[in-house]
Amino acid sequence: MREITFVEALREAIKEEMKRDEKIIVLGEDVGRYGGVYKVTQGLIEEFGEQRVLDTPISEIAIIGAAAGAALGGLKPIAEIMYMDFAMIALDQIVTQIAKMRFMSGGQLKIPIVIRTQYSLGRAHGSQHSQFFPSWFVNSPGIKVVSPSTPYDAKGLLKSSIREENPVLFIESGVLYRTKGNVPEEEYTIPLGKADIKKKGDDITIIAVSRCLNEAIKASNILEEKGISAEVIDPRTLIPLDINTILSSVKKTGKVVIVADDVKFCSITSEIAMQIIENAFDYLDGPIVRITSPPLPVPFSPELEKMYMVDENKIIKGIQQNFGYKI
Amino acid sequence: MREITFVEALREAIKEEMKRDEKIIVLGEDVGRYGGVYKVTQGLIEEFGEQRVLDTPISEIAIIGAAAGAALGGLKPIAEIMYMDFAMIALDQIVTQIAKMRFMSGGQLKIPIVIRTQYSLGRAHGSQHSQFFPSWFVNSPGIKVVSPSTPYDAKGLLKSSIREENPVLFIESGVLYRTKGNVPEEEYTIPLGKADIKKKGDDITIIAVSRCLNEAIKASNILEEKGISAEVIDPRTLIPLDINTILSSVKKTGKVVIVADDVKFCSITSEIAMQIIENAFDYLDGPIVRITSPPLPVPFSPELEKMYMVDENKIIKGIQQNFGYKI
Amino acid sequence: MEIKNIPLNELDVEPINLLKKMLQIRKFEEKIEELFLVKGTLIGPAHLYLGQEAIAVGICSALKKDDYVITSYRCHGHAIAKGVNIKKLMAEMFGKETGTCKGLGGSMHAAISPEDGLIYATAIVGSQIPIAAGLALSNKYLNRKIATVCFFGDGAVNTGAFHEGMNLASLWKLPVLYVCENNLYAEFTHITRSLSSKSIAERAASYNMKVFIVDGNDVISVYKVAKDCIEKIRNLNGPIFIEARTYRMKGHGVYDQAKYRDPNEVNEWLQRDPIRIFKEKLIKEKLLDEEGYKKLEREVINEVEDAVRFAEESKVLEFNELEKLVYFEK
Amino acid sequence: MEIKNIPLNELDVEPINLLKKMLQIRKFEEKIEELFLVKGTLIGPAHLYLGQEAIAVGICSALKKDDYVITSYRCHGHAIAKGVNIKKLMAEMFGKETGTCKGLGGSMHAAISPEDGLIYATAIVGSQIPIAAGLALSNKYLNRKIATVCFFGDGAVNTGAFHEGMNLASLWKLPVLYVCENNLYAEFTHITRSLSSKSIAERAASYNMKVFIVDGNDVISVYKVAKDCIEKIRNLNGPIFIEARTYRMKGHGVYDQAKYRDPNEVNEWLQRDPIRIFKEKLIKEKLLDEEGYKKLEREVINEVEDAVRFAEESKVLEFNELEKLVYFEK
Ligand SMILES: Cc1ncc(C[n+]2csc(CCOP(=O)(O)OP(=O)(O)O)c2C)c(N)n1
Ligand SMILES: Cc1ncc(C[n+]2csc(CCOP(=O)(O)OP(=O)(O)O)c2C)c(N)n1
Ligand SMILES: [Mg+2]
Ligand SMILES: [Mg+2]
Repeated sequence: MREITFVEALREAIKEEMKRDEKIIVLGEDVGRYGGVYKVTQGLIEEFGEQRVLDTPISEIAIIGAAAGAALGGLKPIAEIMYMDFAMIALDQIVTQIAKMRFMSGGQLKIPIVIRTQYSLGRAHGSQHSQFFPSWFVNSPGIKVVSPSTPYDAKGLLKSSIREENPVLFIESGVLYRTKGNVPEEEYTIPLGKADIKKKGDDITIIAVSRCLNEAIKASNILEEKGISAEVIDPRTLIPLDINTILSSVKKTGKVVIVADDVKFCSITSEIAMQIIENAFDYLDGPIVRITSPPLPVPFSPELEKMYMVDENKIIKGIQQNFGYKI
Repeated sequence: MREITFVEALREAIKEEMKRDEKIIVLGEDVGRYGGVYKVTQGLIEEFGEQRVLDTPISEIAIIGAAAGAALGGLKPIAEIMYMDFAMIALDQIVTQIAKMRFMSGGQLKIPIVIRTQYSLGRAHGSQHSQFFPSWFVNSPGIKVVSPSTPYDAKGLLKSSIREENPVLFIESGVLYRTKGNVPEEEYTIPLGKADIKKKGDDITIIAVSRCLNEAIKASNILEEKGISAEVIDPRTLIPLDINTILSSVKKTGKVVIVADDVKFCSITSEIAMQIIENAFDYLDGPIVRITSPPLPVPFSPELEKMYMVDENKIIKGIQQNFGYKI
Repeated sequence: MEIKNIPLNELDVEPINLLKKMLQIRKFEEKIEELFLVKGTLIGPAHLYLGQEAIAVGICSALKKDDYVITSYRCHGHAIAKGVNIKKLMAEMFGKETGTCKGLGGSMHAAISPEDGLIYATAIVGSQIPIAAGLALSNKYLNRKIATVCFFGDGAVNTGAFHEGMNLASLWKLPVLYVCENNLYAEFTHITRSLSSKSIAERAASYNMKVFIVDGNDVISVYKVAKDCIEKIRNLNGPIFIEARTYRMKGHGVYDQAKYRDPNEVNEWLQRDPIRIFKEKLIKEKLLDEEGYKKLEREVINEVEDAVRFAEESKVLEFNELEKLVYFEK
Repeated sequence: MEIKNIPLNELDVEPINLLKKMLQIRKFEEKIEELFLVKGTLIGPAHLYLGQEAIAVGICSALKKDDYVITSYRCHGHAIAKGVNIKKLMAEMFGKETGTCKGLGGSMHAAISPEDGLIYATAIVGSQIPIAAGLALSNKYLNRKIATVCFFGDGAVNTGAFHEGMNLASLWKLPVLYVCENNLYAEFTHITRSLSSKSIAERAASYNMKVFIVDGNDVISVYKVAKDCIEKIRNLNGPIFIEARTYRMKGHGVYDQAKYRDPNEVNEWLQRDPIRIFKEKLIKEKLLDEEGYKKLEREVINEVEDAVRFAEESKVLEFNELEKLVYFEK
């Protein structure tokens, strides 16, 4: 199968969908003429014109607000928020408006919006350009949350997100943009709400989100050498969360590590862990281990940032807790 | 001891501190001439003047931004965000600026700010005026988070928050404003980071946040009649979280219910639960039960809102899981 | 753009219908006030439109049914003016399943009724302004001759959302009519203590858009300006801004006694009750007599009473229906 | 306010010092560019100040050491102009513990150094604007004759934070000088595609504050306007706004080749290099000769080389020191 980058996969998804459905528009800062700071939207304006690919001022509130209005008016906007950090500027629009519109209108409104964004942890961008906080959005009923880790998933999930009739926050990882992966030429979609078992195993379940999936795979390879067979699961969508796939694995292995880039306190790992406790307590033969970012803002210094981040070694070290011996 | 309302307790705290320290200013929408929509700041402008009590336009970004600047310039601002929902408008300022300033300046900056806000769940305010989302802030290192449930705690904790040299988000519950409680005439403070055991017990630990504390007390009274002795703990501050007080209780009772008004998914209950799991797994003799709001925006209809909310009956019902029989 | 002074009987709308709409709002709001303050039936926040009726009626009478209206929490007037069923509106205040929003929105969101062109009503000050730009974008993109009207108050002008929305609407030449109802107060704060600009109109003009100032207590003036603006808006050629100057007869919310206002200011404005002014004009021009007015009033009062009965008799939605309303399911 | 045309030798500042400061910035930035693009030593985002030197130097030369400066990620120029130690600044680019921010801030926050009056530098466009209002509020409240200068770009003008901050500063008459460095581009977007207003100056004036437009490539013009404004600001009587018109010599960030710009536009502006212009003026007025310039240049280059060495030789902070820097502990 052909290999393409994460960015190319995203771009293909958008292009294919835009061809399929004239109601789709793209808006955001420098998404048009420049093609997006990370080139995800490159070529779109040439192909679909300025009517459908709109460069906005530096106005995150207006980007999301306009997307909301366009959706209420029957369009299907894909809005880009350049860095996840900037989503905070538009949080009223995302959480208090968009996510609640349908409910508080008694089901009258439909808000098909995709908000694409990326977090830059791992690229020496410092405290204000590296934040990853999916837990805030999953804590806000009314919006779905997607966080792919491979080009294949990115394409299939983005296509499904665009076809959704509900708001979707689509979180990309900047450091994954240039990673490559197999993506078929033929059209496909991946439904939201289906976790993926990236690697089969029997001794321990590793659940890893977004960028951390690759770290989990690396860790599982090391474990394999030591005779420990890890099952690696990517939830892929956080809302809806496919807890069943996770539970089946946990019931088999009895051991769990959850890995994600957010700060531990009230992170996505807290919730996944608790759902496991609530539904498979009796199957656990050790405490659930969470590997996350430490309780600090992200330091700029590339060396310190590296120490800050989750990696395979931290995962391995975490797992030792679970096995009770040095691996 | 004399009884005063929650609002009066807050007001006293602000007044006493303003008298003590000229660097304290208060700013927010209608906090001055009108005395605050919920009257917390009533009388301040008369006592301290327009220089120290500032009415702002409807500009949440500017309220927090100006508070940040004033703090950097050596003042100690107390900023009011009228409803917690509106904090989202200023989240960039709260989380990406204020909470990170000290860290990313390498420790050069000091940002003594108190952001007071309240959530109105329980007053038929609908989806956009009832949100409670402490988990977002505890997920953001650099800001402390306080959530008192009694007038006594409100006063003592607010005074400590004002004396803090760090940013503090001080979350009040609107439905508690008119509740009364004992508050001594003499000056006192309550340190941040100390949970309070509101009621001693042996059979089960109930941890309850803000408004839910009262519901937990009611539930514990019902349990008492049935011969079950519940220990009720109010964490009071969420960052720093006094997990030790909680763990000691859990180690004694072996059973835990955590109660809070936020939506369950990645809520404060997820994290408290996980910290218990991580630190006292072996002491638990049943799954931890979480009683929270359901995964819905808040409905306006007063009847539906009542069903939406945590109450003593839901707590009792939840506890049955833990005991495995109908109470 | 000059607004011509057309005689009443040459208007393309029945003056009596304008009066009736205004009366509907007036009586509806007075009933709401009673239900809150006297009967105690209703609870939660409610922001009355008393005194501002000429704006909603003047503007919405220039709209077609499928034109878009987006507004704030102070939305009952816009809903009625745009033609929502009063029973549904009342039921929403009661939180009943027969309400516009099945009782999930309440007063602050009661004006959501897309079948009436009432697209959205928000409780977050200013948040509708960029959303309105997006609605207009959809109309422009789809080449629909639909006008979007966005209502908001003087206080909203100070929000970041206002700024970003206005800039975008102007930059992209979006077909939206922004109507700022300047009632001089944002909650309890007079505009002079919140707005740095000399006027709202001047602030709006700085976004390089056409701006009109209109007497918001004169329904005919409002209607005429609106008519002209809407025509232009339908040609999809950029936003227009109207500052309609008016006054709240009552407090900010239904419980507010509004004692912070200067009694002279209040009295002066009460003299300018938009309904009385218009009624007297119609009587003077012999398009109405006292008896006709009384009859109209009774009619409207009955309508409101019916609505209350309807609301009272309606049921509250089943709680387990709620989970189906969070996400759209195919 | 009229800016008088004082002859160079009657200025209250040494013209040669202005030139030197500009050169320091120029050489610092050229070195940074080299370290990123040629040597590959540095990574992460960096936004060069090349071409805008006259603004930082003109403004900051009118400031005292304890006056406040708050700025954005494009902050190296402001830091140098305000007098930060170049070694510390360079070390910050390298992420070393000897950096202004101990290496935790990096390029985008390197201009945080309160001991030099450099209060804050933010990477979120526009967010410094309301914070600047707060700084000014503290000075006004404490009756300190300290001026606050807030730098930002043309793109920042479209943010909600700009609007809310400007309104508050004007309403409360806060002593802050807002300096918009209009370099015509926000990232890759020309100002005409993002600003609806006729000009930034006009937008600013709508907040009812004094506004000056100045040639941002002429250090003397900038200095003179700044001097007058700062004097006024110290009297604590309300904000002033300067739109300084300039151009980025290079791309938005250090990796950006800036191919989206019209070559004619680029050439035209390169003719107006603020350093060359000023150097020629000084030579013409016989305050400098070619040799003197060469000497100055060498001096500055050596200083920068020293700074690189210092940075290279410095250590990275210990990771376990980080947790102590999140909260202030008594
Ligand atoms: C962003 C935000 N801040 C504060 C509030 C609280 N609040 C509700 S209405 C209001 C005043 C709005 O005044 P204005 O825009 O003039 O509209 P009016 O109520 O006069 O119609 C305020 C401050 C809010 N709902 N949203
Ligand atoms: C709120 C926000 N949105 C987007 C960005 C990404 N971004 C960084 S710099 C920039 C352009 C800013 O342009 P301008 O204000 O003109 O300043 P300049 O870079 O020209 O100095 C953008 C869009 C950001 N940092 N913050
Ligand atoms: Mg108003
Ligand atoms: Mg620029």
